Amino acid sequence: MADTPTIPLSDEAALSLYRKLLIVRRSEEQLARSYAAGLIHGACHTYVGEEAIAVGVCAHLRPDDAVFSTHRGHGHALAKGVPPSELIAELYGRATGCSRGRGGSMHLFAPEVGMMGTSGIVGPCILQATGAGYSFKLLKTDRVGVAFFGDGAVNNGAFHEGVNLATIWDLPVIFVCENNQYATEVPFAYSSGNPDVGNRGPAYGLPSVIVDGNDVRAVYAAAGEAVARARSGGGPTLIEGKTYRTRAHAEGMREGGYRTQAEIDSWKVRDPVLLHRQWLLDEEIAGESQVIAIETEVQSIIEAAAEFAKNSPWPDGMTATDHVFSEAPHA
Amino acid sequence: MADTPTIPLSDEAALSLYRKLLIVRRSEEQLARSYAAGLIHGACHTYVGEEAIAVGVCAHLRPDDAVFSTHRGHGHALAKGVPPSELIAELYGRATGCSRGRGGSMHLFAPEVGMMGTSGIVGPCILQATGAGYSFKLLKTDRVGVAFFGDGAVNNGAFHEGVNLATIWDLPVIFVCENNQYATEVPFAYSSGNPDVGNRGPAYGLPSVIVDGNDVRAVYAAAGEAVARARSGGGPTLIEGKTYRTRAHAEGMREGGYRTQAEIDSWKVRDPVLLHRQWLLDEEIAGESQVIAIETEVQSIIEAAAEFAKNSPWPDGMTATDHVFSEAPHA
Amino acid sequence: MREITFMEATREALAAAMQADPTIFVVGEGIGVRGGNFATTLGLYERFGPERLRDTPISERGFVGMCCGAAMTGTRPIVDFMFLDFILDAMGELINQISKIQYMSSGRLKMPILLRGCIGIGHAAATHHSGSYYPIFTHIPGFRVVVPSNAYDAKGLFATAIRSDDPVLFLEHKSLIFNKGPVPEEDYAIPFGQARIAREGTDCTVVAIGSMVGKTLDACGQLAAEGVSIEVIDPRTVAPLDMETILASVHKTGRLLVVDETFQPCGIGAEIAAQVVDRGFDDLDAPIRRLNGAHAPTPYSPPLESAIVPNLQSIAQSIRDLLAE
Amino acid sequence: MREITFMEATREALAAAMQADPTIFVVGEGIGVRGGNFATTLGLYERFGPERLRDTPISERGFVGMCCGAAMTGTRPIVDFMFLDFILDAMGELINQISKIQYMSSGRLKMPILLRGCIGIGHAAATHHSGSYYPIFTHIPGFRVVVPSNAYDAKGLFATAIRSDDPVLFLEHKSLIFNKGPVPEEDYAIPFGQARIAREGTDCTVVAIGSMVGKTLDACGQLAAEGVSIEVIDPRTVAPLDMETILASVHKTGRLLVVDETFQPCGIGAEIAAQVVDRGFDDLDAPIRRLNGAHAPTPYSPPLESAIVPNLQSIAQSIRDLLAE
Ligand SMILES: Cc1ncc(C[n+]2csc(CCOP(=O)(O)OP(=O)(O)O)c2C)c(N)n1
Ligand SMILES: Cc1ncc(C[n+]2csc(CCOP(=O)(O)OP(=O)(O)O)c2C)c(N)n1
Ligand SMILES: [Mg+2]
Ligand SMILES: [Mg+2]
Repeated sequence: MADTPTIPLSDEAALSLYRKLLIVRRSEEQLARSYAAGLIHGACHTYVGEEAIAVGVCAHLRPDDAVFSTHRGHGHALAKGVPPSELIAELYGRATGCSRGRGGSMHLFAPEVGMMGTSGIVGPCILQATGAGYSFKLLKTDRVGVAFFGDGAVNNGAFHEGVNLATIWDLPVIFVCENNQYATEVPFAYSSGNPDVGNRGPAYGLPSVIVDGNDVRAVYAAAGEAVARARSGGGPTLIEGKTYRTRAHAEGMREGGYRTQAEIDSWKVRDPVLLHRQWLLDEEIAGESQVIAIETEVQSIIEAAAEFAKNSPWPDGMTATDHVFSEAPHA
Repeated sequence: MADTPTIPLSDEAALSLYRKLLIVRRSEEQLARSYAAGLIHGACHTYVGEEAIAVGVCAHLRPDDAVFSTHRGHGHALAKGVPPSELIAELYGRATGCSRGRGGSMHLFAPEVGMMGTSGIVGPCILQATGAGYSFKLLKTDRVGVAFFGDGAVNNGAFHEGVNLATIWDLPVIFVCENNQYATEVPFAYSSGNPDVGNRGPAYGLPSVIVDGNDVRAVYAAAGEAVARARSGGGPTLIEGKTYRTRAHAEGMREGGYRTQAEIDSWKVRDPVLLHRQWLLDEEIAGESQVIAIETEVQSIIEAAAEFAKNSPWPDGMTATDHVFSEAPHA
Repeated sequence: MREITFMEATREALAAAMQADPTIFVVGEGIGVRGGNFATTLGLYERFGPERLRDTPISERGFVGMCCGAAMTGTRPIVDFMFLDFILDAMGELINQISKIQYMSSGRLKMPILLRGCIGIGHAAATHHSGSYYPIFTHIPGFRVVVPSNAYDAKGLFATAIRSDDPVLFLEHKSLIFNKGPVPEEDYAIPFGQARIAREGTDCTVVAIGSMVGKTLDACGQLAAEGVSIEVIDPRTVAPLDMETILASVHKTGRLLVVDETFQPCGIGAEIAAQVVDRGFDDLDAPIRRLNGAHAPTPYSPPLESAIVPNLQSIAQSIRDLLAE
Repeated sequence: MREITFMEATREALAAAMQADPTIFVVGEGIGVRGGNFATTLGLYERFGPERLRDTPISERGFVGMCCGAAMTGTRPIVDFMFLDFILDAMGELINQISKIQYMSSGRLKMPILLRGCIGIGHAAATHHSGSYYPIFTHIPGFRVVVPSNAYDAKGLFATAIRSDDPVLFLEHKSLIFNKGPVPEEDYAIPFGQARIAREGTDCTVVAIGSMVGKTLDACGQLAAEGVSIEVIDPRTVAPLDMETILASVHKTGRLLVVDETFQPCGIGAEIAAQVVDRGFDDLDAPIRRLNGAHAPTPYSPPLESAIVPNLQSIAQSIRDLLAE
């Protein structure tokens, strides 16, 4: 893996990363329990094991930056500022969900915090983030667009076309590939003739980097550089975070024998939340009690969020066809 | 440009290349005159200046190898063995054309000689050649699939997906990019963040090479290696031929100021037909009279072909909807 | 007769065809070792190996275009889309290439490609996993489009599909694929373009597509108690469409309703209505009605999702309304 | 009034809008310096520069998806496809994203994107440069679909299109774009969903789409000599479709023919016929007829090409046949 760039990380920021990591982790654990309890109606793709990437990248983003994501988008939404209550309510199908119940796990919209949407189709987020970059450049702002996508998207034409467009037009876009090594059960090593993503910059003419996606500080550093470059007119960056999902592709799915328990266990040892916790303690950024205080706080936020979701109203079937258009045709 | 691989070229083969180059050149010149005379009804994209690529590659192909091409496909069809008479008749819209008048310049089909089709849409030929490779591998033959495409196709998702699929499955496919530096009027240097194509092999994991596309021997050598590799189970190759089209994008089109006369002239000096002719003479592979004999022979072939086309019958309007399906629905 | 599921029925037909013809291969995501997200290929990898059950990257356009080239060169590809929604990234290859190659080559090339995928609204799959899109493939020339409603038909239509030299879309509704029904063990083929009269009746003709056949039959059961006799027609293939059977039924009943889950404008119901008001005008005793899913994307939440799909109640009510005309 | 071409009329509307609103930009191949293959943007690069007239690589899916993201984030993209055929590589972005974003975001995001391209059969353009495909976008929820028949309408409809916060397809038939007609210099907007009665008549209603309007009017001129009075309706937009005007006309004439160049099955004529046999059943004195282009790819050679498109003779004959019913 490439050198970790050095970007200063204050103690406060380091703690805030931990809090965000926990928000994502505890939300996912809650959703997994809710799924098992039958409270979630469709699919549920958790982000457990990959939290450092969303958290490390979004730490550099403002609410007016635009994030686009994919089917595994809970972590991106939370890291970008969607309250856990709205995420959980969405998966419960409630009117208070971030997509008002229209979306579920794969269609999370919260434009008010710059979460511009997740997609059940692999690929489009790469293009849409490029488009946000186009807007932000044309509007002469320093906002940036960010696409999060899996290794599976890399073999898709959307990757090729989007990365090229952003590069030739110098757009403020960060392409973040979360290489968890599998697209459902198909290994990246099988589906791509090139095992890396972050080495593809030269093929397109943009900076690219490979980072340890389970090390939130490494992600934070790489993303900090990329976001700074994009904000200052330096164009796009491609970041590959090597990581692993430690739960099933989607809740309720059989593992199917495509990966070994030993492989899963080896990655659990490198759990991004525990790694960062240990680092905070080792470096004496925080003491045990301070860390526990964060954990307790987050625990109660998630419990309240789940409670909120459960008590939220269902959407009204009469509204099912609202908002197909923004205007009546004769307007 | 990379080293020219060394593949033996017999005198006979060298002369045959010249004859083929001339067949393509004279056919194109005939078509340009026919266009001006109003005998061609739709578009007409000539290959003048790029002949060495089709000729150098197809010299290694058998009739049962499969070629797929694009809107600028006359040269590929001729080099693969479509008689000039059938090409010209096709552009004249006659029933004797290789596509029976259904196709015109952009839709040339002659499966009997392995010309599996040209396409008015940029991109698909890359995927279809990959599919031919899939068939040939599954059927355990040593046949190969070849895609010819322009630099414009390289920024398209079809390139990315097709090259990757052929690579991961080790398919017998040759991807031949004819980089004439423009997609209509949009320069490749503008539309791609990476000015080369033949350096992209490592991004995908297949061998790739850049050759002088105006030097038929260089193309012949590179293609010979690639075809041999493919036939023997060694998988695909990406070849970029640097070249230039010296006529307009399509007959009748204004140049539009996107390229200078000086640039065009500089490439005319490197005319692939003249370069090869000079080499034959310089190396004393043939004398002037032998070369002129070939030129005279080709000239009469093309004249006869144009005559044949002009005297050919029109297709019958009653057949306009035949062959949408291979079978009646109740079959 | 033994009962097996719709999906088992197609798998039986697929396995038999692959056994008989070594040029058939399947591509798709997770159709190899895993046996398909919907078990479409379960157990076949072990029998036929990785070249014939080929896991793919997420390159829908790429592998559809690849299969086009394969079909032109002597093999018989099957594309397993998992969810049909993913076909949209390959529309250029389908509409500009696959549907046109036979025509453009004046019949010198064949296009034996089978494209299959799970369709339809249900299970809170939301808008990227609920599409059907068969009216589009009916509109475009060059496709055969199969929408089976039960396990028996699925096996017989699959057998025809896999032998066809034309491109075929074989579409499997998510609410049907795990339904069981009687299916013979031996091989049989149901021709395209032959509707099935799912219920005979005299007061009104209802044409129902795919998943709507069962719901319509249920509604008719309810209406029978009200003394109403409905004829239910299951076209089985929407391209070709067996208009003769529909016209004959309307000739008898004088009334027509078309029930289809997919969008109404320029849909299958529109086509059927247009043909009946042309060729069966004198037989009509009442307006032709259509009952469709809402003209909107598919929402996730159950109360929203169920609000946009025809159900037993709305079908029964539409029939009552039509009979009152 | 001065006469300008259809294309000049849209360019006038485009230039005025770009002048007034700096968030509008155009992407496409050769729409910068060159001013567009069909002169759609001629002269605008000089006025508005490369960021607002952006030449693209041949990445249709890429730049359509990019424009989706742009439309969500404060700008108003226009995609100039040159030939509409190239849109097919972007169908996933259109059908799964662009048409659904407003809905999925519960109206919190807008989708002000205008997609334009040259359509239609003619000039021996052959099968990859002759597509129209508007029935597909009419079928799918979330699109406005504009098919102008003349220069005046083109300018006014373009003005509405460019102000719309919904995705709009603006489709320009290759046989119309260089036709001249009277066009006011000032800005004006024609609302979507308002048909134009192109000719008044009493014996029969003919709805004609796009390029078929002129041919139908010519046919009616010929038929007038036979003493036949035809009402010709130009819907101008096929989504939304102004059914009220069509129904009112059929109420008067009792007869309906729909003439459309695009494919018949599940096409615009099917939709109109289905709505009329539902809502205007009692007004109908005869079967509803459709006259369409052949259900086949578009061949190149002139005698083949002309055989597959409705023309003055076939339109006139269809009207005579319908009047004889
Ligand atoms: C275009 C498309 N094809 C197929 C799918 C089905 N699908 C959903 S998730 C997935 C795997 C995605 O893998 P990756 O991009 O690596 O993301 P991960 O799930 O590993 O986070 C697939 C194939 C899809 N959603 N979209
Ligand atoms: C998908 C698609 N988009 C646009 C076009 C229009 N078009 C025809 S040729 C061409 C340029 C092609 O450039 P290149 O691939 O470099 O081939 P060249 O013409 O230079 O041989 C374009 C844009 C097309 N045919 N297909
Ligand atoms: Mg993955
Ligand atoms: Mg070029």
